[in-house]
Amino acid sequence: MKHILGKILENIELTEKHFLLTVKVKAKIPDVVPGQFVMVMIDDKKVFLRRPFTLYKVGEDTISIMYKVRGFGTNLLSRMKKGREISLLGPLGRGFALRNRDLYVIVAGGIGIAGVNLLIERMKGRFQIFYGTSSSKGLALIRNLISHDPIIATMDGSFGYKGDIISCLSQHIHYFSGVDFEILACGPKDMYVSLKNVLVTYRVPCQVLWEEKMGCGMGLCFGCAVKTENAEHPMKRVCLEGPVFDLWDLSL
Amino acid sequence: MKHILGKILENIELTEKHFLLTVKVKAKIPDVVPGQFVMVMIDDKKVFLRRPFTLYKVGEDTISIMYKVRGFGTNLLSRMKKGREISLLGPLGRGFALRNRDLYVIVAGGIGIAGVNLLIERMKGRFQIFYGTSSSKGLALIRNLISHDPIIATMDGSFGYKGDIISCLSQHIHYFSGVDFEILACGPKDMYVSLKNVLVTYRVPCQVLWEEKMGCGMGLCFGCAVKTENAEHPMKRVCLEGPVFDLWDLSL
Amino acid sequence: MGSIAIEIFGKKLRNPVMNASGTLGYGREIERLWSIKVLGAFVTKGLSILPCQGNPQPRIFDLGCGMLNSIGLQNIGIKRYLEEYTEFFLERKTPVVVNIFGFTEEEYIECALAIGDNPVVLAIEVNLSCPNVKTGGILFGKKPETVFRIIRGVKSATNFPVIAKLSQEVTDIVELAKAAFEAGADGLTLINTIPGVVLEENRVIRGGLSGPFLKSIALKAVYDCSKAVPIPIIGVGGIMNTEDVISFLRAGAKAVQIGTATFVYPNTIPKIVKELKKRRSFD
Amino acid sequence: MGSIAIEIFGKKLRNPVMNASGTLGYGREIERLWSIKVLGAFVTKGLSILPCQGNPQPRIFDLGCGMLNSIGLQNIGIKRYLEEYTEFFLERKTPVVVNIFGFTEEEYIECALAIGDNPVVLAIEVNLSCPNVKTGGILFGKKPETVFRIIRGVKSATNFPVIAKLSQEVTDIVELAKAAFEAGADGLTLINTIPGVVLEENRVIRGGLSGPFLKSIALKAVYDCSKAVPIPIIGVGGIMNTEDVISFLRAGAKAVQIGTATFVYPNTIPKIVKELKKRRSFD
Ligand SMILES: Cc1cc2nc3c(=O)[nH]c(=O)nc-3n(C[C@H](O)[C@H](O)[C@H](O)COP(=O)(O)OP(=O)(O)OC[C@H]3O[C@@H](n4cnc5c(N)ncnc54)[C@H](O)[C@@H]3O)c2cc1C
Ligand SMILES: Cc1cc2nc3c(=O)[nH]c(=O)nc-3n(C[C@H](O)[C@H](O)[C@H](O)COP(=O)(O)OP(=O)(O)OC[C@H]3O[C@@H](n4cnc5c(N)ncnc54)[C@H](O)[C@@H]3O)c2cc1C
Ligand SMILES: Cc1cc2nc3c(=O)[nH]c(=O)nc-3n(C[C@H](O)[C@H](O)[C@H](O)COP(=O)(O)O)c2cc1C
Ligand SMILES: Cc1cc2nc3c(=O)[nH]c(=O)nc-3n(C[C@H](O)[C@H](O)[C@H](O)COP(=O)(O)O)c2cc1C
Ligand code: FES
Ligand code: FES
Repeated sequence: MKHILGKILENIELTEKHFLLTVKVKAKIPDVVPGQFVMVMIDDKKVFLRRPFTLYKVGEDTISIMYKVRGFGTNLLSRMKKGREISLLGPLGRGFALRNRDLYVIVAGGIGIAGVNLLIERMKGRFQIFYGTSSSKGLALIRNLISHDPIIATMDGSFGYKGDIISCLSQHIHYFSGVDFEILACGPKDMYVSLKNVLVTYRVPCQVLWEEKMGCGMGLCFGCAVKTENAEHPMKRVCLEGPVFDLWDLSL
Repeated sequence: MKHILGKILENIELTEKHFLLTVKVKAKIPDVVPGQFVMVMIDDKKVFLRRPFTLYKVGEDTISIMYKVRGFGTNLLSRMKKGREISLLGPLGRGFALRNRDLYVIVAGGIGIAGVNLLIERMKGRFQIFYGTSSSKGLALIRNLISHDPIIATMDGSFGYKGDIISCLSQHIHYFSGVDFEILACGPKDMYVSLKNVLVTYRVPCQVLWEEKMGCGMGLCFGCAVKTENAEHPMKRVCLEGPVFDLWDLSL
Repeated sequence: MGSIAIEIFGKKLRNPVMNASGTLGYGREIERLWSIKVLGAFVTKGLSILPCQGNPQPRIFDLGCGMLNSIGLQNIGIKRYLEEYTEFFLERKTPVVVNIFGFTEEEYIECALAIGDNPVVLAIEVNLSCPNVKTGGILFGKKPETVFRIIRGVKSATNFPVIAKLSQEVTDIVELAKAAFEAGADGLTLINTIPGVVLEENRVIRGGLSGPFLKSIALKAVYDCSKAVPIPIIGVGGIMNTEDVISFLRAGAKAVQIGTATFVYPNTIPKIVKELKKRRSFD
Repeated sequence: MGSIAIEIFGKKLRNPVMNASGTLGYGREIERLWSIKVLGAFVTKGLSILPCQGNPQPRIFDLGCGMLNSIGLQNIGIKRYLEEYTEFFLERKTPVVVNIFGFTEEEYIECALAIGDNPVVLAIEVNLSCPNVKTGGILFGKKPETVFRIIRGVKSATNFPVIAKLSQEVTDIVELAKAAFEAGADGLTLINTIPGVVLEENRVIRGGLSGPFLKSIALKAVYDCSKAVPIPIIGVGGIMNTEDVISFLRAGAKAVQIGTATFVYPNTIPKIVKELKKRRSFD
């Protein structure tokens, strides 16, 4: 973890609500595990706390995050222009742990793709991407991933499977039976609830990137704590022991 | 009074502590009386209230203020770069009233010159400038006024009269006896106290530009109120009934 | 655009937006930018039976996310004010909430009597955050007993609805709200500035805090008191925009007042009124 | 660079800067950025006799000029904490202020007993802003009597100096400071977060406010209490930089604690300590 100062190189509008921000940094970028995040300072009167974003891409001297405009902070972030100075803190948290499975099934819902992009970039073995989005507009977020033949679901049926990504996955999951596979997922909470329901009978190994509002991102405030199934550690901090958790560890 | 939006055209460093800020504005600039001021928004986390500055110069589509770095707000202002958007509110207050005297004696102490520059620019009849500053460095603030042959005093004697500007004035004042003259002054409070002492025997007519910390600049908060000698109106708001007052009206 | 009129104290107001006492001058000043007709009601500066010169300079401190003021309740006195301004408000058909204070219990009552049956008055707002000279300067609003006595006294001296404006620096604001209600208050205004201190060149200056940082504290007071007493509550404290107004209304306020925001963004009130009108037609 | 060591509770501290309880994790976490040896003393998270899971999510709200938290005092319990961390602080020769709380008066005393004569402890900081389950959740810190009883109880259960950390949401904080002093408190920590409310999607969430907007209120508490009681005061609330620390010391604080600032600017504490050292040599 360190303080990383940089300047905005670009802040590209992908859809009305989604942006890809690239920051050029001066100092050496520490090693990053996919799934780790940075706390971004959004310098404005109306924003006090930093905001967490997964590292989407890490170059020689650049760091990118992909984000969705949700509230105040992301709205202001989306208006920041090239050249503006920006302070990041990271990399933070525990990323995805790869245990040499025969197959990884990567499941992303909407902006959740930002949480697994670096993971996909660095994948060595066999993997299959499932990506769910509300409409074909959401394809703008996975342009770089088309060559990996993702299975795509849209809620309005405007592209691929019609429905949510977990029902789409549940239609495919029997193909993987017998294979030593693990699921790596990133998306909203209700996606994880459905996912758990689908996987529960076989207790398929599954890691999820869990989001919670954060005060500090460094384990200091306990603002991000979630309940677990672990009697010894009934509460875990998303920013320190996560954001990537074993799905079976969390009390959803 | 209106809301004036503009962009910084230049923010020139005159001395280490003094700056000249010029803003280019889009809408029509209302008529200005010398001595009137604007409330400037300094857009930063650490500044909440606007800050008052006298209108130093008003062009076709530009407004200038000259300011001294005193605290947080002016410090941040001094770092604002060309192109930055800025919001002004004005013109505000009552400026200098000219009553066709034979001679006007204009007295400015330090950054007080900012308060009388527009007045000097618009002077029609006879006038004499007295300018006091701590050292010859302060001459950087009156480069544009040299042709008016100002009488200059420096505290350290590095230029002109050695001492404060009021003792300098008191040495000259007898030259004006018999002339229908009025003093127009802008400077710190202790300068006004000395001035009053010098003028008291003859009750020479004198207008001063009085500064007080302001909450609103529009007469709403009573934050800027000063005591007067007027029984009917024992308190007056600097931003509304001032900032230019008859020296004999104020209780110093 | 739909109607955003409200009914309060048996009268209809154009909208639920007022200025906060002491933050819009005597009334005339802002008209260089917008007409006070924009307001649901105009709230006067705190008025006392005798004129009051207020505190020495400096009176204003910028705290970055709000401000501290030590105006000290400067005003020209309630009688002179009503003489000079009644006509002004009549012409503008703008109902007036008269904010009063006193340094003794009797002075509160004298203020109420001085108002008489003035035709522009909507209600009397009783500022209880004033030091009681008889008890060495303890604010009237600190104790349920004094709140009760003052509200009861003002009620008996006027036919106008009486609003108690409570101080927030208390152990339990709900207790004070109940005392005001039991004394016959027709409404509450929550909250006043919060006491704070600034150090300037080793001088310690006391004053009241206002601005955005009050919002969450004021929302709590409004929410808790609105559950406890059945009279309308006027929410004040840190409102900067329409979202904030909606939060106060949701927390249980019937109307709102906007103070410090106007100092920095002088068009806050007309902007909010306009935005409320737009919204109303969608819900 | 001069010395900025202070003496407090009969011990010498490297400097007057501590973290605020609950804002620097359990102690280990920040060491990825700086060593806790930088601190004059480390203040633990609030610890209770039984482990505590705290409140449900969401727990954190950004209010633009500060934040609201509803952590709900989550902690692993005082016994487990001291087992797991005593060694850590011993190694770093960093004195520890143990912040304790309880839901009954007895639980406070049990915490004090659980500390025993632990070698790293400098003092016990008693967080009085905790709801008393026996009185339907009224905070202990609201009444002089309960403050007195709890401090007296903790004092009788320990030989360590006892610091009362007072709640600010009271009618007269000086009265509470006096109650704590009379009960034998060796110091005061002023102030805790201030209760507030946020509305999120129509849910009303209660929590405590922290950050820059507390500063002026905390300075008032420190100033007023330092005039009223002869024990050292530790000032907390909204400190963001060295200027702020100086203000607290001038207002009468002997030491300071820094909380929320670290969340946003994680190097605030080492930066302030460094700057204090530089200044000291000039005065
Ligand atoms: C470890 C981690 C990694 C993340 N990575 C990404 C990413 O790569 N791209 C991306 O777009 N977003 C990511 N997020 C979510 C992102 O942090 C929030 O969207 C952002 O903080 C919202 O800020 P805001 O000021 O716009 O919203 P606010 O005004 O603070 O809130 C708006 C709404 O968003 C919800 N929200 C706010 N913060 C979070 C949060 N941290 N988690 C879940 N919901 C939240 C609020 O409950 C509220 O309903 C991540 C969050 C975490 C914890
Ligand atoms: C009508 C009017 C016109 C002015 N015109 C000019 C001008 O043309 N050029 C210029 O440089 N300054 C002018 N000033 C003063 C200027 O407004 C202050 O210097 C500025 O507000 C300081 O802001 P700050 O945040 O830097 O200082 P702060 O951090 O707010 O204060 C720093 C120090 O300056 C003092 N101070 C702050 N504001 C004022 C004030 N309004 N009047 C007097 N002392 C103050 C404070 O007491 C403090 O000691 C004018 C003031 C008024 C009232
Ligand atoms: C400069 C100033 C003067 C005030 N004067 C009064 C007053 O005379 N009477 C009163 O009841 N409240 C007074 N108040 C308090 C406001 O009416 C309001 O309760 C408080 O400022 C919180 O609202 P805000 O954050 O929107 O400003 C004053 C506030 C300020 C800032
Ligand atoms: C996330 C968080 C957790 C806190 N936990 C505790 C606690 O356990 N015990 C306690 O006495 N105070 C607690 N506090 C209050 C702080 O110690 C401090 O009094 C307050 O935050 C004001 O200081 P600040 O503005 O510097 O943060 C907590 C504050 C925050 C923000
Ligand atoms: S965000 Fe502060 S502990 Fe996780
Ligand atoms: S600054 Fe507000 S009345 Fe003058």
